[in-house]
Amino acid sequence: MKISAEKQKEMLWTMLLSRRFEDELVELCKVEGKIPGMTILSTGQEAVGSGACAALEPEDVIITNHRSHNHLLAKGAEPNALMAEIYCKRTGCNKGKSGTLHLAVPEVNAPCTSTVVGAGPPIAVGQAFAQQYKGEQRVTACFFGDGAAAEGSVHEAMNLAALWRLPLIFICENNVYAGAQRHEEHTPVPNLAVRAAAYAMPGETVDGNDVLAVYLAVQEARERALAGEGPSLVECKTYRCRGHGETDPQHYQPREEICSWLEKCPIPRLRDDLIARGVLTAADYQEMEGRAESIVMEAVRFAEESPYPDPEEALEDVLA
Amino acid sequence: MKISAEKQKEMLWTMLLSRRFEDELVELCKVEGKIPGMTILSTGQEAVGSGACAALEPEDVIITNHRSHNHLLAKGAEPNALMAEIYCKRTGCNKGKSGTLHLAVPEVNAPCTSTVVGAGPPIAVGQAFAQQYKGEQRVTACFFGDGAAAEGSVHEAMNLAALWRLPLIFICENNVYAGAQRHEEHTPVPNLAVRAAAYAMPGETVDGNDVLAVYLAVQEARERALAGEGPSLVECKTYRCRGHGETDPQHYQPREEICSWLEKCPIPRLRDDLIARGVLTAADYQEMEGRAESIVMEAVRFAEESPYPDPEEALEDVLA
Amino acid sequence: MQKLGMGQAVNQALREEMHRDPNVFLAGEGVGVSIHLNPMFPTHGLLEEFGPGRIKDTPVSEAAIAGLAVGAAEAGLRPVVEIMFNPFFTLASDMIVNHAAKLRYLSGGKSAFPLVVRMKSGAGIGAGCQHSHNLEAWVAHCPGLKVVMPATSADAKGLLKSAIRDDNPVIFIEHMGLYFAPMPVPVDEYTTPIGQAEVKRPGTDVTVVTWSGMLGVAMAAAEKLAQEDVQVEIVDLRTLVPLDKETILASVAKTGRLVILHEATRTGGFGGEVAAVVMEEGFHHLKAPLRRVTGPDIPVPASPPLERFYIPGDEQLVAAIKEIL
Amino acid sequence: MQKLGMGQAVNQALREEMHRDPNVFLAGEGVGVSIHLNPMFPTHGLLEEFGPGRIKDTPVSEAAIAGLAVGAAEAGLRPVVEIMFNPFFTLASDMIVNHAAKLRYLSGGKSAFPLVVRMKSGAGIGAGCQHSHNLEAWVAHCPGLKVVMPATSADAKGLLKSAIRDDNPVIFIEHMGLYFAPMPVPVDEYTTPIGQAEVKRPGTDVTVVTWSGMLGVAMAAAEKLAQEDVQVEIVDLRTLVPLDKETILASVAKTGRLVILHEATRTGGFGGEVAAVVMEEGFHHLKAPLRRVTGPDIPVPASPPLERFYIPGDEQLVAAIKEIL
Ligand SMILES: Cc1ncc(C[n+]2csc(CCOP(=O)(O)OP(=O)(O)O)c2C)c(N)n1
Ligand SMILES: Cc1ncc(C[n+]2csc(CCOP(=O)(O)OP(=O)(O)O)c2C)c(N)n1
Ligand SMILES: [Mg+2]
Ligand SMILES: [Mg+2]
Repeated sequence: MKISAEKQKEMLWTMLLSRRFEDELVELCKVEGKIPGMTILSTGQEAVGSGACAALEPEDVIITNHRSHNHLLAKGAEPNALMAEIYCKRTGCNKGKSGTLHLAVPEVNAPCTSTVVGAGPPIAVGQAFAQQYKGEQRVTACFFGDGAAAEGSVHEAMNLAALWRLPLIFICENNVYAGAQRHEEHTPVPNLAVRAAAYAMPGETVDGNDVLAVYLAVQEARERALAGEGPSLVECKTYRCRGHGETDPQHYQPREEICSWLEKCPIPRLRDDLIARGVLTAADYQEMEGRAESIVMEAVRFAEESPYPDPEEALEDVLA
Repeated sequence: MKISAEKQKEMLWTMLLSRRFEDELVELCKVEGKIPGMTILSTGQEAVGSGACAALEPEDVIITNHRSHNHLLAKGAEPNALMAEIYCKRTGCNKGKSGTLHLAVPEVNAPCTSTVVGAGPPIAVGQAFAQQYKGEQRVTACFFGDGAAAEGSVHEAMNLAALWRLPLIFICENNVYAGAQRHEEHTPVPNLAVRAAAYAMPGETVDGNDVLAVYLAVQEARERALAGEGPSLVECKTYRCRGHGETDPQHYQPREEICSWLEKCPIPRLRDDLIARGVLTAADYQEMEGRAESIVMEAVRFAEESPYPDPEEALEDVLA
Repeated sequence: MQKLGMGQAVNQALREEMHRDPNVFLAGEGVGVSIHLNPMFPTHGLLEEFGPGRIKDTPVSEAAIAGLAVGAAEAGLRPVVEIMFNPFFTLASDMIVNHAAKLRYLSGGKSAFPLVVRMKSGAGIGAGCQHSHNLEAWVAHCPGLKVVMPATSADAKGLLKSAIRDDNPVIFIEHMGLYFAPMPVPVDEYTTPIGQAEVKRPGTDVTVVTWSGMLGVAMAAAEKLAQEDVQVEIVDLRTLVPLDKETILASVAKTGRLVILHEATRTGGFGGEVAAVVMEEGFHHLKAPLRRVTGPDIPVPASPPLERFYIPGDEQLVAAIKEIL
Repeated sequence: MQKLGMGQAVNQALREEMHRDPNVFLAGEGVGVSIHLNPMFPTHGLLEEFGPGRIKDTPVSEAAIAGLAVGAAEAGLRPVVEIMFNPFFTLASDMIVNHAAKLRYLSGGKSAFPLVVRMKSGAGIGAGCQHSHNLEAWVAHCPGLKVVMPATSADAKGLLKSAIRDDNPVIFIEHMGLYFAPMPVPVDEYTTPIGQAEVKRPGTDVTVVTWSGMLGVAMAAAEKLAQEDVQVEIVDLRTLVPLDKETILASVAKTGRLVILHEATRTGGFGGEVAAVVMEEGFHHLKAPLRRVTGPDIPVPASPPLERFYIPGDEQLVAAIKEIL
């Protein structure tokens, strides 16, 4: 295993933080009017964002989508500002303009999030192009869903990135569902990684609940990108354990399917592995849980106590 | 060879007619103001439309693009009405509303032509869906260029057609150029037929200057479609012997390249083959040439003598 | 009279037209199996009733969905396709604007494209500007399209039935806020003609021209002003294209004053068209300047106080009316 | 003064700005190697001068081209991308409207998107409605975008330079008919501010508000009317967003009469916005009804007599002016 103990603990930590953060949102969403808009969570999929972001450096860029909380926390976004934005408060990272759906955290090089399905990849092309144009040693990683793979924009982006050998990593988070439609209702192709061949780029399908596998695949793709060998496609097979959003009753998701995937949860999986390998103790883990708890509670407190923006602030920030 | 003599002669004939028709357009375009708009020709590529349409039945539908004359003539479009439309006369098949670029000939099941690159495939999906929905025994064939393959709409159409197993044949006419850009400036993939695997459909690259090869590939795809096995992708490798349009000086196309492809011209190739195989005599061919000549001359006469539409006719045909 | 939300009214129209005409089919993202298990939503229960052959769930591919409609319509079917939220119309816009709207003309009148594109519009859901962005002005600026934007459940049902029977492409825009507001809908079969505005409240002092979700705001303002003895006449356009100029001009001829109310952003909104028509053909009736009450020129923000600020309210309308009385 | 067609003026602006700022790059279909070997075209010779690292020929992928601009702009570059013809803007419209225009707002002002989208517009080339379709009204209806539509070569050069230096997304629409009309352009370095209309001809009797290719039509009509002692004032908007209301209103205050002239189709065209602004803020100056002279509500037809019928001409403008004198 070429992954340092530190890195492995970092991944466990960001998964745990993300889960605790979103579990809190599950509860908050039950309170009428507390969390505006559509709250969309990553529960059970945390290995994707946490594995990928661990393989990236701070200067690397990520472009994410509507299911962004885990990606952003794993990239280092400040939980208070994130939670306050999800609450739509003035102290949120986007002053309440975005809310939960389009969180932008340029401070950690997560500059734009689009909730238009499939819109991330073309924007990521632009980011990666800028990196290439300026001769920088950094890369862009773009998260998108299995549903997004059916959008024309994703095709255009992959073709252009491959053509220009841009330092770009396409990370397809295949969680079986897109809205209420299953993967096989979106495409006849079981593994989306085969699409890579359509652009002469490497494509790999990894176990998206195995954070170390995700890490290794993204790390390799990053090295190729930095070496000027162009983009890669990494498909991470995982599962959407909650509904599309928090108002989705999941009537179309078989109960057994959900249960079987809950058992494959990436957090205990890595935890048990690390404990078994002696990298982590049960006490370490408890400490982590406690830390996540207090960070999330502090974020909630911060968000709760923060003011809403004044109505007229709506007029600000349209133009530079 | 499982292709009847009749079929082979039909293909030679439609290629010849198309060439003669377009050679006349080359000359007409030199007369200022005679042919409005952008005149875009298929010279040297006739094996694609002629081979494909010969494999289709009259009830089958084609959707074509800006480079449509050969496709339409091969599908049986009436030359007088076509020429008159290219002249933008009232007697044209679209009353002068279209001109050369969006010729629509529903009479021969060529109901819409789009000059928006990549727009044909989604429309073809709709046509093929209607055929499936009504339980008809007919198929849709959609012509598009190598450049068009980079459009997102083509990806969406292929994915949907494959998912729903629509009776659709995607015919990619790869003539090396898209505008002034060569194939390798559009995509890193040498053979676009590999894209078929991205949708779990069969894909084949054929010699697009071999009309019999095109015929056979399309015939096979048609049979699959009729059998309910879904769409296919047939890539026909050919070459754009003239400029993108008639005002293009071809400064970026190497002379030797053009010359070498002119030598591979599909018309003499099939002619010589048919004569060698005793299917055709030199006299038969001369007769064909004469017939093409008189049909084209008649079409020009018809177009020349036809009136332009009255200005106010512009207001008609917007709504049903 | 039954009482239905607009989603239910749309649902009835779809149901009735699908029973009437086997060529009608539905396609879109989640029109069959939906994340909403809610009878207030437009396509609820249709999959069970008509089966997957006619209720087509699609991949997330707006261009292909629209292309499906264009091609199938030309081939004789009557597609009703859904673009989930108005901002995603951008992704379908080439197919609709350059194809659905133009291919008949380009064919010299030989082909027809009887299709309906349904989409949801409106702010107020806290989802922000990539879900809430009213773009009716775009489609209203495209010859070859009809544009329908009902404000009541009854109109939605009657107009959608007309849209499905129309031989032209019709853009049918539903305001999400109206899905949950039960309103009376006739029980017997009826259609509502496309291209006719309706005076939803008669008055003598000022004309308010509005459509879609803003009708309620106009009604509330009129109610308030009635208490001050100002009689507001409310013209609900219902159809933006073709525009019923007669009804607008007749009202302005009576009142001499005009306020246009729409939720879309101001600059370049369809209110401009109404203003121009009145200024061209009703100028001599006008006793006062025009007012437009619209969304401000900003993207729709997510935060509740900001979003409320965005959405035009009855107080703004009352103030605007008073300015020109 | 040099005499340049608008394409040449655009070319000079691109060249100068690329020399000035290494972050400026160009991308689009054929912006490097083009099928036109013609110095009258905007990107002629730039590949030779700046090389393929900064002049990027792209695949035929309008969404990716626009996405490239959005992402690169956020990352600190200054992309100038080309969408070949205005109708193909549909294919880029999600990236521009839902992203370039909104992502700054969504970031709470943290990010900026300094990009320029150039596109060709205008009828008169016989190519029909999928190449000729003026959609400036679409982009003018999207908060977060600036919209520039020059009518002269000098304005094109100065405004494009300003657009490239602007920290916001700017839609820059060139009229193809002006590429081949040499017009004077100052030789010394200059920029023209975005957001300022210009009175291109002073007059006292009637105001004509126009932009882009229609300025020539307005000038010709004014010339004719001058012979009948009617003095037409011509306001060339140059920028649709932000709209220079002051210049429009000052002119209408002087003349009391307004005709709006644009090439785009009438219903929902940007003329409506101008009408509404004048009716809101200049009503009391108006002595007569408004007239709009525009393309009719049809797709642009290919046949020359039909296409000429489509394009508004000076005789139509003269007639419209006389109606309200
Ligand atoms: C262009 C567009 N179409 C439709 C939607 C509505 N929508 C939001 S998420 C979603 C499903 C996306 O599925 P996937 O890409 O697999 O991501 P996941 O939600 O599974 O993470 C859809 C259809 C949208 N936001 N954007
Ligand atoms: C959406 C769109 N973008 C750009 C163009 C301009 N254009 C016309 S043809 C063409 C090249 C098409 O190349 P290809 O698909 O290979 O067809 P070919 O011309 O070689 O037959 C381009 C870019 C267009 N018509 N539509
Ligand atoms: Mg998914
Ligand atoms: Mg080609």
